Amino acid sequence: MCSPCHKVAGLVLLLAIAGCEREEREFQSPPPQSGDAGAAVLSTLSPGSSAPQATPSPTGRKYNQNAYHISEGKRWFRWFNCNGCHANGGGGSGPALMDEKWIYGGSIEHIAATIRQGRPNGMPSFDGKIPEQQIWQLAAYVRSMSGNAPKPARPSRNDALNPGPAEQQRDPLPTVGGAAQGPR
Amino acid sequence: MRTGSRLSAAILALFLAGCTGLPAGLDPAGPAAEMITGLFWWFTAICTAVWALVVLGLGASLLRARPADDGASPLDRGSARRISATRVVTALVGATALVLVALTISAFITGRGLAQLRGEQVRTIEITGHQWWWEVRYSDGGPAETLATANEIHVPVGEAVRLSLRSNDVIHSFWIPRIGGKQDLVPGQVNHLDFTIDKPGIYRGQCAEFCGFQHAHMGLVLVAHPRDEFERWFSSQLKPAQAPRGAEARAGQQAFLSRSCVMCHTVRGTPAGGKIAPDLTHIASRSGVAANTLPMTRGALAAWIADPQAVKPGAHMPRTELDSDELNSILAYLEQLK
Amino acid sequence: MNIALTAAAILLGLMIQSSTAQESNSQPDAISPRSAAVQEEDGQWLMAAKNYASTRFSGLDEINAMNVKDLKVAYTFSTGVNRGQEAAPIVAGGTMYVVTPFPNYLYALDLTKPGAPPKWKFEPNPDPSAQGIACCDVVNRGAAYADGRVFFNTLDSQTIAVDAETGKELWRVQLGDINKGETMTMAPLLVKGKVIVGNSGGEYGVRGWIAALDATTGTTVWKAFSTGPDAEVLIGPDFKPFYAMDQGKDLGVTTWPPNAWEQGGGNVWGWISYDPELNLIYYGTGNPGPWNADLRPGDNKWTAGIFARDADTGQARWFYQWSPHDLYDHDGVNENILLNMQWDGKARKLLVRPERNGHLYVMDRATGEVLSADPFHAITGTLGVDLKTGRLRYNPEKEPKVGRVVRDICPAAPGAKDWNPSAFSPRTGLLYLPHINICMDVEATEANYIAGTPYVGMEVRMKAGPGGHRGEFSAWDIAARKEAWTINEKFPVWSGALVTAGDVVFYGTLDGWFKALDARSGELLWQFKTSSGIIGQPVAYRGPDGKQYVAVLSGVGGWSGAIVAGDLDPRDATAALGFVNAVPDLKQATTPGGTLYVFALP
Amino acid sequence: MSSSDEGLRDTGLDSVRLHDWLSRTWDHKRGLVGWFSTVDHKVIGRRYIITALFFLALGGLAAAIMRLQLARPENTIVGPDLYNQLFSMHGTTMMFLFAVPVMEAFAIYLVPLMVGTRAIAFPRLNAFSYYVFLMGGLMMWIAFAFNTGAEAGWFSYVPLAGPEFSPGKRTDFWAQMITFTEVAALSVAVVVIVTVFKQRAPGMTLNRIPLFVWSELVTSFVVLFAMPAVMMASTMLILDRLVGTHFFNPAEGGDALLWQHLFWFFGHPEVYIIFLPATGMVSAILPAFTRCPVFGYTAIVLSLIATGFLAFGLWVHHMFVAGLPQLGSSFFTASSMVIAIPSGIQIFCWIATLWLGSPVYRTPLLFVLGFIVIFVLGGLTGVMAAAVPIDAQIHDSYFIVAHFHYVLVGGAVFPLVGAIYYWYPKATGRMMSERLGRWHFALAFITFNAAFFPMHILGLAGMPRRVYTYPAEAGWSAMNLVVSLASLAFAFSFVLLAWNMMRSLRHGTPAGPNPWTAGTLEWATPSPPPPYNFARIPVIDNVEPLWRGNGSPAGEVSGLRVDARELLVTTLTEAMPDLREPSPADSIWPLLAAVAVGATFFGSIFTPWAVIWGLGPVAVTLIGWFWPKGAPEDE
Repeated sequence: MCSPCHKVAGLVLLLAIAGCEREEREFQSPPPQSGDAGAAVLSTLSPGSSAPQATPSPTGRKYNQNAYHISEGKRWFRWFNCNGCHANGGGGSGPALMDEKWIYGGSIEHIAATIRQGRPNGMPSFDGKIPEQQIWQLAAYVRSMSGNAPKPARPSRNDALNPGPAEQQRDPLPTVGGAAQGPR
Repeated sequence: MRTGSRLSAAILALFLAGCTGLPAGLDPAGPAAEMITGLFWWFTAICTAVWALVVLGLGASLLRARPADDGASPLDRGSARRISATRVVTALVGATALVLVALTISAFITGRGLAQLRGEQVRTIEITGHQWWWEVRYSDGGPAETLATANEIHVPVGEAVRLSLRSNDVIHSFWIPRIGGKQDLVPGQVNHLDFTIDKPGIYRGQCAEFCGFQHAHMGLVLVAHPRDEFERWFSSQLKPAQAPRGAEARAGQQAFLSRSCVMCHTVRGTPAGGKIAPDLTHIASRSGVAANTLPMTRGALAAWIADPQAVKPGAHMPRTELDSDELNSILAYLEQLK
Repeated sequence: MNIALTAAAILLGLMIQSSTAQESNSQPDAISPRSAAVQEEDGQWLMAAKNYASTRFSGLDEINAMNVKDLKVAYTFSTGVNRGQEAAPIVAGGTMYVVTPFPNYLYALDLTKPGAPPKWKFEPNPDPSAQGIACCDVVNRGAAYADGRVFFNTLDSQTIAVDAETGKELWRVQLGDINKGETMTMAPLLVKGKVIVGNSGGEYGVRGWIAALDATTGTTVWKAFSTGPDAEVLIGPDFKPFYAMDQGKDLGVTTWPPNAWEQGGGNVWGWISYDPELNLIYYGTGNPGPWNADLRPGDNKWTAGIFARDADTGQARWFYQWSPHDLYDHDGVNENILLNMQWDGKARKLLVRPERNGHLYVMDRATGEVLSADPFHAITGTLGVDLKTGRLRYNPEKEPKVGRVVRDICPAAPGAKDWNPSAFSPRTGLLYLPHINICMDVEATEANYIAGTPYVGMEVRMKAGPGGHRGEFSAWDIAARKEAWTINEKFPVWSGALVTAGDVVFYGTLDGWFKALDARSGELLWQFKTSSGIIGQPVAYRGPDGKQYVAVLSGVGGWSGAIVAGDLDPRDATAALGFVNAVPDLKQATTPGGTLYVFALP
Repeated sequence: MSSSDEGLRDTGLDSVRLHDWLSRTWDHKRGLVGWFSTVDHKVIGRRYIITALFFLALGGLAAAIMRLQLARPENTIVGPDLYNQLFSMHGTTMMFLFAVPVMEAFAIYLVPLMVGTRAIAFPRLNAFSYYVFLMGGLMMWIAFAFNTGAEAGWFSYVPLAGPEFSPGKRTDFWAQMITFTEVAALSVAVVVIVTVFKQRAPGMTLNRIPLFVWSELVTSFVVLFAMPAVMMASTMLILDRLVGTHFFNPAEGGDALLWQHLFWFFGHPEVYIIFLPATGMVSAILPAFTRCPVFGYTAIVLSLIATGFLAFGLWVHHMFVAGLPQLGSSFFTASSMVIAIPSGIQIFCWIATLWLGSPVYRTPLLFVLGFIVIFVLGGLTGVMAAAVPIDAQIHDSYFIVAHFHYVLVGGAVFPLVGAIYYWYPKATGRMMSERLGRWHFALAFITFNAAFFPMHILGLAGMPRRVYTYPAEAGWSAMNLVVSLASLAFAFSFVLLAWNMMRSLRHGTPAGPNPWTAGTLEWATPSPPPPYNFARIPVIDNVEPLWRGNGSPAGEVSGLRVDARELLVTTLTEAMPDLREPSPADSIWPLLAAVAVGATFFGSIFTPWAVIWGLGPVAVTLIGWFWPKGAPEDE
């Protein structure tokens, strides 16, 4: 076959795989593996000439791509009262999550760590209260709030009071703060 | 009409009873269900008769003796009989219309009868559908007599009950075949279902409108008590949860309050006040767990808590990483929540 | 009758204009805060409300309507904390005490020296985690001074006494648990050797209480909860509420679903007044929790109401509920101004309350009877108060519903007026009211109680009220029961008011203007742009040099300024419980700050 | 009208030269481009039918897996996620990708033949509709293969199908598939209506139109009025999901029941869109096998029209338990009862036809007889469901599953299978195996009833629809096992059909033009029909024109051009020759336009901007489609 055909076929295959990953409904997470947490480095500064390496984890990637996980995260975000402080992303007593600023890092690993460990200025630790899979789902959703998830996987509006454009309609914002990782 | 329907009902009932007993939908437990069942049998009788007549007619027209082919053009075939056929068909159409009118009127009469069953003195119970469980709220009395429970409705026998049905997420449908018809729970509106139960007993039902992954496991139990028994049940349910007795149960309460349980569930009298999942204040007094997917036994409870996603894949209860001591102590605690 | 009264008031006003307020002492039936034990004007500002009657009236008249236009900055002081500055500076002797938002630094500024340099700084080091459970910015509403001691609360629920001279800690007590969401933001009140404090946390399902601590040791003398059994609410035989709706046994339990009172709110985070003659303290209780009223059928006693309690024992004398079964987060914690004046031809001990729901209540403070409840702002959420039963009548069309957005509820959750206190001048008979002209769309939602996390159950989206302006500042003629004048403000007025014997009213705006108005006409006489939005409480004092000073903290924040203080995102209409949507342009108008401004005539 | 003296007319041509000329003019070109360019209604119709049958197989496969899962309580062959997708795909496929298209496909193939014309009206639109349909169906199944299948049922009730509860793109694919199939269906409806109204053979007055054509005509009108409702609904759903509108968000003033109203305003007529052509098939098969014209032609036509109208007055009976006012429900009870009357009239007329004629028991007739037995039962359970109190009990239970399978399988699939046996010789020139056919019928009839009758009882016993499993304690296990076994056997009966069709293509006995000695015009031309359908347009004087003494129509029209595609247009009621009208030549543009439209639809699953981007390609292809070529068809 001609090479454009190969390219098209490759593209279709890629799209298809993306579709599969995006649409999987994974009810039960496999047990956590080493490296799941990724290297959630909080600083971009490291003595010497090289910046600290923030390594993405396969778990983070999986959750970040998956519409179901993100949508479940959106549910937990409401159910576990995250919205009480962070509203629908605009913030309140907690910081806004839909903007580009990340005090404790904006990668999914950072966010998961923040939920798990809490942070000193008011973010409670949910370790032991929220199971690991839900923490990842929450983290994936939080990332989608600033547009940092594949658009087809990002949630649309809820059947509720309309707080503004839904995650799906937001333009992806760069991640500023912490050991920032680009959107992926 | 009455006797006819009774007769056919009896025949069909006998036929059905042969294997499993009467289907729940045809075994009424109250006047509303009785009226529906009566109408059902009446319709069934008429429709069975009509069907039988049509099939007989069909058979007869196929089997009737025919003269040998006279070689005439098919266009002229049977022209001699057409006039009589026209008469017969016209008569049959007329009869059909009459039957339909009769059925329509009887449906209206039953509908009106059902509407008139609504007494003035009714006990209202609020049912809220959730994916995938039923929230049950009694709020007829004063605020302090407001009672929240889940997946199990208790009513006194012989008392008119009105359910206020709403949904918290998607459309569900409330259906307990033996108490009468179903009614949808539609987000954004409040629907009502009225019934009275004549016989004490336990009546099972489940969600009838497709509502997602665990639509199949959204079970519901209705328990009808004699009045005084109901009052006893009600006042015991109003009490806050019992304090844990014994070291294991106390450890269980601690585990309950410090692990995921506390994020969603309420145990009144403790700091656990989660409202997005069933109220567990008196869970041990209920007959099922996981929206009546499993019976209320220690084993079933353990299976459910240890791995909810194995029992109800897609349900919102997550698996919590509990060690066996924690699990056992939580079980011990929950079992005391009578 | 009203005309006669007004005439009398004006006449009296003219009479006392030539003298200072001290002279109204001799007019027992005149409009006067006297009976509520206002000390003679000593030039100090010992408590946030100036006096027990909470008039925020300064008897100083050096700065008056004629010369206020010449007002200049005397000195400024940076608090070092760029969050919402809601506190009133306290002036005692030659020292000014300023308490900042979290981390709740307490500064003593030496007024005897030029530029008022700091004398000492006290750092209470509250738990930083407490910032996460403060619903509406990490504010503090001020300290209180008595007998050489300064008292204040910290965000993580401690009450601390500090030696006023040395800045050394005398005692501190932990009164609440941040893991339940409990914080303290209110300004304490010193009554007969007791520090009276209360907690915050109505958005976290925290059960409200008020406590009296021994001023010398910090031990609790009495503590009264706002919900629960009578014994815990300190309701005893002396309890004689005026209206039938507040009478009964254990209403703090029976007007709630079982156990719901345990997370029922009713926090005491606002103002306390004190009447020495009756020996009663008056304070309001906050909103019931959660906001979603469907989850708490019943009247939800004793939230969103006002208690009169014996100052010594804490025993309740009477109670009146502004908002039985509150629907709109209308905390009942606003200031209670205690006045003695003619009402219906009789001299009465009154309590005047501009309430969040937009009604200005005049009550008999001895009995708890509501004498009038007049709307002072546009209202759609309620239909007035039934004076026979005392009940607020809700507008059924505006009742929040689960799963349905109910639109245009006015006033919105912060009310027509929030905690930011009004001021009353006995010289004009007018009450000076900061307004919030904001309406809201709400949808009640499920509320999940998880201790230490918000427990609200309401999606809220606020917006400008009728007229499109979001704030007003008005003067209300109490005797005539009508508005004297009003001026519109672009942003909600979230600062307190101050009125002086010079017939000048001071207040600040969210975009940072500090304004002086003619107390009689409302004419703008002077204004000064400070470095940040003003949500603090202006005070006036006489300096050691004998001059009159006016001081105010500038530093935007609080609920109204959360968008700036917390750097919130206006794309989300529900940010900061919906307030951000009403002030999406505030980020362009001001930036965070934390500076004390003190003004004087040159 | 083309000028009268141009071109070569058929007047003087002998039949051989006539055939040559007409073949040259009407046949499509060889090769891939020719294959994709053809606008021959028989080719398009054939493709349509095969595609629809392919989707039937897929839908049936989904059903078979579902029944395997339900064979035992708490079975774990498929989980809830896959099960939900399977039953959604099953319902959607059967309704949107099989039943409606196959009924239209028969119209596309047969209507021009039955009314005696050379081509269907707007043949390019017709070809376009097929490609759009094909793309929509393939898109949905390919999406399913990639775990993006519909998951909220064929009815996709909001909020379950709404943005909050159906994350990802699954429901968007479903909703856009609706758009595809509806565009296709609407195109076909227009094509059929115009063909029937303006292209009938001279003499085919309104009361001589074959009943099958009548039924397709009425169906097309129902399509025209019903489909826009669901297109609107699915567009609103996509907007809610993609753009964040609030049509179905009760919180912001939308309404969840609005979806149900719009859906069932289409959804109920949908049943008649499927059922009416099936009755037409019955009315076509019966005379051929009873050797007797259908009894009560006028009554049947009026019944068809009445059904078409009444179909729009029933939708609320799908919502009796949704909490609507009782008075409204009563009205819809009455209308649901009334619609039984026209159906009853048709049944009685058919039985009278059987009575009057002398039945010849060939496979098509067997299926028609089976149809009567099954459909009457399904219709009567429908009457039961029309009563609000009874519906409250049986709604959303397996009783309803039984009911509509009796109606749709009994009422539409049985006649359809009969029709396949009946018209297969016409389309292929060969007979299907009668022996296999009889086996097929016996197996299908028995297993169908064994599979679906117990469902009535399951429903009464409290088994709700759309459950992926059920507890053992419920007491439904034995009957479910019976149902599962029988339905697998029923599925196997279709394997027999497929085998018979494929085998007969090669090995069937040659059929000749009129193997059944039937009376309608499609049998007047060779099997399979030539590209031009009729060498000379027949003139008729009878509803069964081939049953005149000599077995041929009453006359022939002459004077049509043979060197260009030309049709005879007749008057609406009397079918008097009116004008000669050119018919468009083959063109690749319908395919390209369909691709452009399909890409637009597909793109708009992901971004609303696709509608804007898509305008360009769609405009280009439409310009290509309508570009004047200086040929007669341009006029």
